[in-house]
Amino acid sequence: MILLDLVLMFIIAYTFGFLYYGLYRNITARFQRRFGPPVYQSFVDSIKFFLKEDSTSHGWMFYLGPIIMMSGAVMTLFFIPLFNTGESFKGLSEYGNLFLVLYLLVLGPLGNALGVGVGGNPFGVMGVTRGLTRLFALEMPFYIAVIAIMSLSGSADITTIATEQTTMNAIIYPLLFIGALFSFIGMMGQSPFDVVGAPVEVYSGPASEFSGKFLALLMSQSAIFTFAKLVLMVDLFLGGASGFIELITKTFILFLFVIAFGSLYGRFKTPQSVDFLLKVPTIISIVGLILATWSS
Amino acid sequence: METGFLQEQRTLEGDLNSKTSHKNSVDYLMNWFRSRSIFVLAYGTGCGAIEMPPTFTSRYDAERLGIRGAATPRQADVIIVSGYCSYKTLRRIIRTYEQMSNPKYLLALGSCTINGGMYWDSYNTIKKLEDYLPVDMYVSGCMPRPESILEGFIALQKDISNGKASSWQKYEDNYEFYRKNQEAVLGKTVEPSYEADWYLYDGGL
Amino acid sequence: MENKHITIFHGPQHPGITGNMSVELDLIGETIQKATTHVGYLHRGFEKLVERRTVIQAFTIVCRICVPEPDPNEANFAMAVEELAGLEITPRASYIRVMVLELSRLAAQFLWMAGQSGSIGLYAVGQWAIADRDLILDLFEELTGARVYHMYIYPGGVRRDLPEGFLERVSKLLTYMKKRLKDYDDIFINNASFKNRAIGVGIVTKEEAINNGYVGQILRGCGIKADVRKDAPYLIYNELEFDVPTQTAGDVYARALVRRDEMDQGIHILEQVVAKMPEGEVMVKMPTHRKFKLPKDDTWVKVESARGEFAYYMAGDGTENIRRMQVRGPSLVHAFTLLEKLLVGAELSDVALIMNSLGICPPEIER
Amino acid sequence: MFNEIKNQFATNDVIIKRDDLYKVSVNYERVFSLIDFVGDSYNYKTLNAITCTDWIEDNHFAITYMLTTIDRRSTFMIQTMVSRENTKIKSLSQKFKQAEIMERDLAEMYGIDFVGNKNLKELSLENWVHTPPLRREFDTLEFVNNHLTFREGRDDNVDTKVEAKRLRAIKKAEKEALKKAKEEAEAKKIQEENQDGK
Repeated sequence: MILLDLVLMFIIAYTFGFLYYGLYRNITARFQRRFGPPVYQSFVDSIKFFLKEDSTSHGWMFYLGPIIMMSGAVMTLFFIPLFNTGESFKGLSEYGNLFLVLYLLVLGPLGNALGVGVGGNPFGVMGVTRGLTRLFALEMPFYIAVIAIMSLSGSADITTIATEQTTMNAIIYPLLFIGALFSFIGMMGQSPFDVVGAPVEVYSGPASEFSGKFLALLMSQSAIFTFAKLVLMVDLFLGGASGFIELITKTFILFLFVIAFGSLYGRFKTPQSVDFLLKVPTIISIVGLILATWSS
Repeated sequence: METGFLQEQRTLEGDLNSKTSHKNSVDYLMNWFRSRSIFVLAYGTGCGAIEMPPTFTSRYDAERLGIRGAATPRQADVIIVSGYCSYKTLRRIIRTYEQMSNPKYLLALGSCTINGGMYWDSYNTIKKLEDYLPVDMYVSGCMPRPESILEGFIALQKDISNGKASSWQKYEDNYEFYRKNQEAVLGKTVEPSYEADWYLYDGGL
Repeated sequence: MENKHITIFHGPQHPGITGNMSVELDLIGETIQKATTHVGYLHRGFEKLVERRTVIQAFTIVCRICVPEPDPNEANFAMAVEELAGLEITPRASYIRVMVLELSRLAAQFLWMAGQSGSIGLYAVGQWAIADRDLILDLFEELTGARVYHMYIYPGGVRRDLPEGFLERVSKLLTYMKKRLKDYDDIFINNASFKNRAIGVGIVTKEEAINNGYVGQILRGCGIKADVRKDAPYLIYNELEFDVPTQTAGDVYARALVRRDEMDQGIHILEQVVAKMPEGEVMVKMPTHRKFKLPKDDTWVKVESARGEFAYYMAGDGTENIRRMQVRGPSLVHAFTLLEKLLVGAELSDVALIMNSLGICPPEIER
Repeated sequence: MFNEIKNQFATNDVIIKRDDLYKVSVNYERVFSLIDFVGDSYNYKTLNAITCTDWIEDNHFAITYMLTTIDRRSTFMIQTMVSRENTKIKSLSQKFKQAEIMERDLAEMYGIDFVGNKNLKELSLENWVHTPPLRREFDTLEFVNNHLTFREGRDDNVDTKVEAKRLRAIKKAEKEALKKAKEEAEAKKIQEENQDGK
């Protein structure tokens, strides 16, 4: 039974991940005053890359990178329950708690670092260095906010946290939500924190050397990971979802917000974004933490 | 009946869908996916590059046909040789072309790639691109308008979905021929002289 | 230690490079230790080609020297030929030339805006700016028959008269542009993230700018009021009223502000030109329009392009051919002396920002 | 100013080309002191360009330095003639930083050696082994014909004047042939008529 659940979760995440990416491209296109690609375009792109031949080889370590990333994304997805009520689509969430998910969130970038390092592309290595530098700063406000939520709800279980919100955490603890949202924008690779794959600086960053099937794997990975992260944010701050429509609505609204923010701002430099993340959102998160503990 | 912009979009898409011949449905599907997703390498090799920004941005918006830019040769499907090639650029184009993964296509813009164009008596530009690299589609003009670049793309996409665009195969099969021509103008050092061996310093990473 | 250093080629195939050129960067981490510019990827040997062409044959190829903004080349070429051949153009031709030059400057500024905003990842501005530039190209197409290479400013005047109702369409476009530029201010020039990146980056000092022969926005960005249109007026610029915007900081942001103000000034000039456009012939009466014999003499003419002073040296030798034509584009010194200096100590993420702000355009460096 | 220059630098060749452009021709030995002189006394402090013209029939290069005042209102062209063979010129790169790149360009295109310029490597060309391209004796069309292949059907690789003459000759010949044929036909006709008449 659980196997069927997992397969279905994978399919849902895959479909909606790509759908969201397609919508992302379409919405930014409209913002940029143009027609934009069809909604299924991202999916077509990834399939096309699966159909390409691989002519380069940098040893098995190189190929391991995308695979570790993919498994990191899929594992993250499996440990996050899609709905907070009912029995289905819980995945493996009863076997692991929020701590495990937080660990899995960093597994992907680390795995990628291994592969890219072997590839020998200087821009790839630079992208990974940027990514890891930024990762540290991103985690800070996010961890503070998440740990605060955890201690306030008195549980590390995601389902419990999601169910126990009578009013959304985002409304009761707005500062924690804002702090976490800043790092979430970074996690989604949006401006102004999109230093990792900045094309005018480091080509496409870690993905510079990957082609064909491995690039396709990276694309699918990012689609699934995006969906998983959106669900996690909804579970933690927006009261989870009891049905399919609620889930889609909430994740999509969150996604739209991230896009809109990204379209309006230019890119920071790596030190600037680390500085910013360690100052503004971290302080917001800490203040939020203090206020929350004080008021409860 | 749709009018204005949407009508143009439908016409272009209809153009893409028309007349496909294929051996079997797997082949058909593969070619369909390949033709609907075109990643273009961001390398402006000559003056035709000035009409590429309009093609890819708001007004002409090539992305609606699945054509978008890619930053690195590893991820690109199409390299655009936009205009005349000086020897120095030709070296880089050859290097870049060989870095791309199959199947890859080459779109040549402007009359300079076809027969030398304005610079037919210039000592530093080649006159006929197809001697040095296999060309899938030529777009003539000096420089071609964004509309004609889009038309060229659609013709290329049609070729891809019919399985006709196979220049990379041609390049592999006739490598000796191309190499000979390249060496004839560029000398024995066809590839540019720099090597990315920085990571080998002090025993590597 | 050896392995701290990385030498990479930034370009020619790189999205962050302004055109087909490359910068060899010596990096420690992401900080640049040494930068070397490499050009020549676009070398066609124009200066050789014009030697074996007649004046009018050469006229058709000079506009290809600078791709984003071909008209200053045509104007320079025409002015040099007219000076050597002793021609005086009609007032209407003068006005039309100014209009074409200013429109092309405006188009080039939009192209710069797209590049500069793309260099910090503000892609929406780039998309808008290039689409708005296209509206100017539409006007060019109507006037000259071509979008990019116009071949319109003919030695002796302009190639043909304005189409009917053209001036109304120009002023309609100007009204639209004025409205539209406010949007760009909101999302780009006054955007906090652009200020964050641009202020204090790529600073040029006043003394250096004078000594090393920099031109255009680099001079004006550090407080020197230098503009060929004011200093050595050509065509009818001394009859027009306009301002030379300057800033004092000398950094990327100052240059952006100067360019932004220049767009306003350009619109102001165009409005005057549209209002004052005289009637009359557009071409000097010549026995034949296809044969010029240049005397054995030389001259040096310059025009203010969107990126600064654009100058031509031209020498005739008494035949129908040009003996020597030297192109001195604004980027020549900027791409080497200035860029190599500004990049030292900067970070990899600043390369595109600085290059776009200097407006480096490789085809005019190597011709 | 011009009198001063005429006296000090032994030249009579001072021309006012426009009200913002002056040109003076001096001997090679006096060029650099003249550049210093106009820079110090008359504010021509910015080197704008260096250019070279190949006068192959007189067997010399004309090197021209463009100097601009600080307010950029007037330009001074200082021209000097140097020999075409094994040209060696003192570099200005110590005085003007921008001269380095301008001299590098000329060195590549004309094969001139600028003594004192440390950075005279290739600029635009790569692995170029032939005559420096901007020298007059380098014929670009001949080079192209020897090194590159043209697409068939492109026939503008010919001298336009000769080609026009040839085409005109062909046209003329055709016309004459036509005329001749007509005349012959008429003559024949007349002959036939005459014969018929007989």
